[in-house]
Amino acid sequence: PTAPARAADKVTFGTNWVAQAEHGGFYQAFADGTYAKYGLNVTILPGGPQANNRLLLPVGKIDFYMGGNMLQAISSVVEEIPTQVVAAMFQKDPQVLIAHPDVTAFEQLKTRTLFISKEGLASYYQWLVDAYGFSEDQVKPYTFNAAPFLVDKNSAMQGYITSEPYAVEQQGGFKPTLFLLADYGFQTYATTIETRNELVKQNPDLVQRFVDASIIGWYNYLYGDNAKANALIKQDNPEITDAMIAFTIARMKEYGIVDSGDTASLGIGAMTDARMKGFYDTMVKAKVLEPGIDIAKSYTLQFVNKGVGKELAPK
Amino acid sequence: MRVPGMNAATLDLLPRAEADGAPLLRLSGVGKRFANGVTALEGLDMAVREGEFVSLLGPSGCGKSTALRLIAGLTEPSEGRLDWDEDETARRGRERHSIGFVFQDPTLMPWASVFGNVHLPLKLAGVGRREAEPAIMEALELVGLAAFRDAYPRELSGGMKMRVSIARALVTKPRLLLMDEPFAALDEITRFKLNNDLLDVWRRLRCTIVFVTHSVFESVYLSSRILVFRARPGRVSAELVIDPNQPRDETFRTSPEYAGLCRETSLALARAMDAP
Amino acid sequence: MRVPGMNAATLDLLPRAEADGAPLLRLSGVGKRFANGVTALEGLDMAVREGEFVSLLGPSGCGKSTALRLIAGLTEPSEGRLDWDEDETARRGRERHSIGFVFQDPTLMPWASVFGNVHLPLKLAGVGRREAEPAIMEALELVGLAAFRDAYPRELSGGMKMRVSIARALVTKPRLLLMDEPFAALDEITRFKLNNDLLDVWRRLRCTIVFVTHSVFESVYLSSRILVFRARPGRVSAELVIDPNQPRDETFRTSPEYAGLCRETSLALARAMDAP
Amino acid sequence: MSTSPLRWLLPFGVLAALILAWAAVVKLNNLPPYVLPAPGKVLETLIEDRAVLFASMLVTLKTTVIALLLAVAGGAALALLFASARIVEFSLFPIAVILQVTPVIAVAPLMLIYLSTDAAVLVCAWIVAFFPVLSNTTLGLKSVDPNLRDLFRLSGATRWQTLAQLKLPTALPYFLGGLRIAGGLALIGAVVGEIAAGSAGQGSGLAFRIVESAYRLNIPRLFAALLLISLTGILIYAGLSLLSWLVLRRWHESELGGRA
Amino acid sequence: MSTSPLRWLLPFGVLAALILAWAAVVKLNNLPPYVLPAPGKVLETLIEDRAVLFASMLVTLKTTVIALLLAVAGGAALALLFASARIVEFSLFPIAVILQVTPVIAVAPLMLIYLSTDAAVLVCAWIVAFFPVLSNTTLGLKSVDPNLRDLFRLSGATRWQTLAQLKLPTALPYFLGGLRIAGGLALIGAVVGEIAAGSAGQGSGLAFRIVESAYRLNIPRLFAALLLISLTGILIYAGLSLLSWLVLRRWHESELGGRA
Ligand SMILES: Nc1ncnc2c1ncn2[C@@H]1O[C@H](COP(=O)(O)OP(=O)(O)OP(=O)(O)O)[C@@H](O)[C@H]1O
Ligand SMILES: Nc1ncnc2c1ncn2[C@@H]1O[C@H](COP(=O)(O)OP(=O)(O)OP(=O)(O)O)[C@@H](O)[C@H]1O
Ligand SMILES: [Mg+2]
Ligand SMILES: [Mg+2]
Repeated sequence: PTAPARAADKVTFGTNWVAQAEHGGFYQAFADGTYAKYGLNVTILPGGPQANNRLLLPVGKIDFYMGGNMLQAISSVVEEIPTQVVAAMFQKDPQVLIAHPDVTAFEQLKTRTLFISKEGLASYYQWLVDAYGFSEDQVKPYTFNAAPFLVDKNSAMQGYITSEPYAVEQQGGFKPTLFLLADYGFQTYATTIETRNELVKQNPDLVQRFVDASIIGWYNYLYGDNAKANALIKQDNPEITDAMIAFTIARMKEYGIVDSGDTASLGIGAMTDARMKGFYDTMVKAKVLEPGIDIAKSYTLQFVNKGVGKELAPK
Repeated sequence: MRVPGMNAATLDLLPRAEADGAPLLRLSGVGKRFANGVTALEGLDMAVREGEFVSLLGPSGCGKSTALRLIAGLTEPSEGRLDWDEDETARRGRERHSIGFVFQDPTLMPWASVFGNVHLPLKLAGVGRREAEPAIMEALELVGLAAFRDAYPRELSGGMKMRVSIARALVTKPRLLLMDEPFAALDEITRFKLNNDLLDVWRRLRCTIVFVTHSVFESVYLSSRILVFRARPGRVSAELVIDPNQPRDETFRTSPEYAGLCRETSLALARAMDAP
Repeated sequence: MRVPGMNAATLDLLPRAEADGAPLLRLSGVGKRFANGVTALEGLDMAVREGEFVSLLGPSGCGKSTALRLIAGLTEPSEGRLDWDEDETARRGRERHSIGFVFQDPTLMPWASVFGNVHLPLKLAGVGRREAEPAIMEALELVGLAAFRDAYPRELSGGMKMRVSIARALVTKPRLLLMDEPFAALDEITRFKLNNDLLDVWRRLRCTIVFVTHSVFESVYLSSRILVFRARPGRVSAELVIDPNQPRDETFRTSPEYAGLCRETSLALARAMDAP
Repeated sequence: MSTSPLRWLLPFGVLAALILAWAAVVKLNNLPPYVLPAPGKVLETLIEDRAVLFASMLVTLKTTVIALLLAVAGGAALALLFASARIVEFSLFPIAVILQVTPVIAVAPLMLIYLSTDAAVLVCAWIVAFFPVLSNTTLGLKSVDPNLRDLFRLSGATRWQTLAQLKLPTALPYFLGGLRIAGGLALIGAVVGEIAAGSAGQGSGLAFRIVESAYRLNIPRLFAALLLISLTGILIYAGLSLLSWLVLRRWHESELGGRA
Repeated sequence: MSTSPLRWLLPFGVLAALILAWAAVVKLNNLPPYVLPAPGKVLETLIEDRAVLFASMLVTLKTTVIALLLAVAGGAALALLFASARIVEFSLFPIAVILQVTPVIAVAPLMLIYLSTDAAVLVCAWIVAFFPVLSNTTLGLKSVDPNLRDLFRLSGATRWQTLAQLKLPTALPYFLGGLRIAGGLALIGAVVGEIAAGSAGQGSGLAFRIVESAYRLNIPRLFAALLLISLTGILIYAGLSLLSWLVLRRWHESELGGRA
């Protein structure tokens, strides 16, 4: 497309955690000038240990927010918060249960101590209770530190498949057994792009440009030259190492976190009504969500499923 | 010039006729009951006239300090009233430091030096350190503590602390001096000297002094009038008047009149002790 | 029985011959310098004999309280030595309460009632409230404060606080009583009464008393020996001995011997004031 | 203490004014509930969810009270130890300071390895609350009237007697001051401890309700939980102030007010 | 203050003993570094990552110092306000208590809506630190010697003079005690504030290093950060104690030690 004549639109994108490879696509679009090409002057605002940036979206301090999974998006409908999901970068939630190598079957986890965060307990764990008969009694708090899990051989813990297993492998010196919840029926999208309803209505073009550029960023991050993006990530978060980044990217590819299923036909960012409904029904059954919520308000398919950037994927 | 002219009279329980001028302040039927039920004063009638040196004498715990605090306005009577001369009230509005108070305890600020403690009332009136220094040093000189100007209260002996307190009360040259046993902790020689110094101050400043003491001798030597309080609940049980023009010096102290007055006062005190 | 037998002597600067028994304690060449450089005592030589009533007299700030604190072991001499009789040291090991101390300030515990304050030394010796009550009430009776047993220190007058402090020192019937101006805040009549009561206690208990006072009269009336201190740096500048068998009563107080002794003491004090 | 009704009404008046101001701010700026819910809405939520919230409050309150008791015991005991000799104080105070400044959130996982969840929460709350008691009591124990100390020495008081009958009463006003600070801190400590190391799900304290409400963006409920915490804090403070008044009213200036 | 070298050596001795014990525990139980790293390893990490860690420490220290200064100003100012009249104290103290017990972690996201990140962190640290100053200063202001108060009244002292020259000096030992408590709390407050509201990534404080290290299981580095926090805490405490000694040594019992 021809370069737009007008000045680039200033937008702020808030992530939900410190800079890491899980945000790679966005950094890629920033680093390689894709956002600029789409007439956007993007500021990436990394989140902190607490999901702080969330409330900044409805009050207009940021324009786009990297949502965790669909549960929170649906909660927004319940709480009448005027935001919605406009794209889903992860087809699978990277949420994983990490167990010691002696565990081979998902069912075995029911007898283990599980380190689960409070947020996890309020969300997917309720589904585990309902669908697999897990119990709250076996839970101990997960504080984003794997040491208790490593010490207690009879335990498992939550994590992101792209992150925690790395630390466990490095420090524990063993390859843990991983159970990706998505593969066991927790079929939410993750790492979504959320924005205000008002923006969707008044400036759909801006939203479209941001979504498209981000999707292209993700294709390039996964399949192209991601050196500049990684440098940027490391600059924002000096703690991160090349090995960690490599680990994350490998896991995202291996498990098809970003690019799998519907993306083959619809492109990265894909969402479908069917999957949304299926997820909602499961959550209602698990009593994580109440019945009767108009989930259609929580997302829109207006900006995705257009196959943008598909040509960047390896054949 | 020695004048024997002494004009003493014991007017038991009778307030003295007020021929010689309106009183500076007058307590009428004053009573003071504390929260714990103790009645310190009951039916106290007394007046203080301008330029007088009045001593209060009475058994321990009879309410002398309480009476002094009432006069100073530090506590309110539970009964009766306290009236000030109108001129005085007006003047009070204009001047600060109209009252100097020597508490029964030294009541020094532990965080300030001797100099700082004596400076306090002047400082509160806005007189700076430099400006106040001559007056402060004069007061310290008077009580013999000039050498200790930089010492802190905890480094002083009991009598020295009390002397700082006296210096502090004198430094502002107040028009009314209320002193609660100021010399009790002092040796006799220092005490005699300070007695004379106080009389000197009284005469020079023409101020009014209300003075609590336990020493009959001191009260006779110093005062122009002595009020003897009876035991709790306190009130005036006897009054003695001494000619204020009588020069006070060693000759007076050894005179038979002095001895007679002392005996009389002692007797009044003894009678006050077992008043009903 | 009135005996004129009085055995007064002014032995300026000379320690008295010790014919009548080994001293209970002896200070030899004692000096005390404080951290701020003030020398309170210098070359103090004095002894206290068993069963004596010694008064210390001297100008304000000359080191009397410091000497008392040295004797009590509350502070260490910077120079010289303090020796106790060997028997006494042994006895001290067995008994508690061998020393009763009346501080110059009342030094009461603000959180305890009058009863509780007087109870303290007994309580520290393990005597319970019930058991100690008769002794406590006797001591309070003595100082005339039985009616105030449940009052708190802040509810007392200055003299009353001091009397509580005296009762506390007496309640254990100590063998050595150190008193720092105990009666300074009391009216003369209460003071006379307590003087007599103290003498009574002294005779009954056969205890030793070291007594700081500013009253020449009081020192002469009470003591068997008077030590006059000179001004800072303090040391003994005069010693007066009074026959302990002389009965102390109103007749003694009005006797010419008494007047003579007082005059002599006053003179010694005056000389001590401007000692070099 | 004056018994004028004003004395008791005014604090409520001020609180009421504050709540009205809050309501006005919400109304005038047309703030949505997820930014700042109106007080009415918070109250509504509180009443609606009372079963869950009060149950959680009891859990947190229990932790707070136990932590406070332990903080009092620990802080006072350490203060006594420190008071025994200047050198002990000097040697051990750095360790107490280290304990005080250790961020509970950082060490919670370590505690979870060796302690049960409840114990870990308690330790967190304790760490936060003990220091004011320790520090103030130490200060109090050192502020003994030197004359009274001499008196005790002369009366042949044992170390223990001097402690119990002289140093402790002297330290009492300071200790009670420290206690009033520790009361609130024990409560925050309990909440932080719950966040850092606490169990979640059913039967858990207010912290979980807060995290859960935040996760679900149910801000009115978050405020209802905060309201309960504030109420608990005020109750604890009022209780400790009353205790202080009962203990000191007969003798300490701070509770006597001006003399008549 | 005794100048014996023991006085200065012993605390270090105790700390050394503690570190040795720590090393022994690690060695004997063969603890892996992710549970409890050996002190040597922590030191190694500290030296290795000094650039990052010290930069972070400076950030945290800056927040702490500013928060402490604001806590002192705010706490003391409130205390003065409260001291002006019993009724003011009674009306406003509940609000101060509410502030004290509000869990910073819960309200930080709300603060971020209206405040910049740095300001939000500061407010968090301030909230945690101001209460001890307020509470202790209030107690001190109320502990004035009644006789001295009378003296000031008689001397016609204005409200302001009584405050500046009587109440403040009386409150000083209490205030300094509160300050010593607040020093450590400001540090924890800064850390908690950073966790709750802080920016992450470059140029951020020690809290972020801790969270990030924990997440990455780089526990030696976490301990190195904790060590720096402890050191900072001890330094702050020592500084405040020194201040206290300098100010009070000439007259207050607590800094005089026993009299000779
Ligand atoms: N704050 C108080 N609360 C209760 N009672 C008090 C208070 N202050 C004084 N009293 C009582 O009032 C009485 C008179 O006290 P006051 O101090 O006036 O006596 P005083 O004549 O000065 O005695 P002294 O010569 O011993 O100083 C005493 O019995 C005392 O117990
Ligand atoms: N803690 C101290 N630090 C420094 N100097 C002190 C200390 N205590 C006392 N002094 C000084 O020692 C000297 C003697 O004090 P001491 O209290 O023994 O006097 P005293 O004879 O009892 O006087 P008074 O009759 O006034 O009570 C005084 O000059 C005093 O300034
Ligand atoms: Mg009095
Ligand atoms: Mg003395």
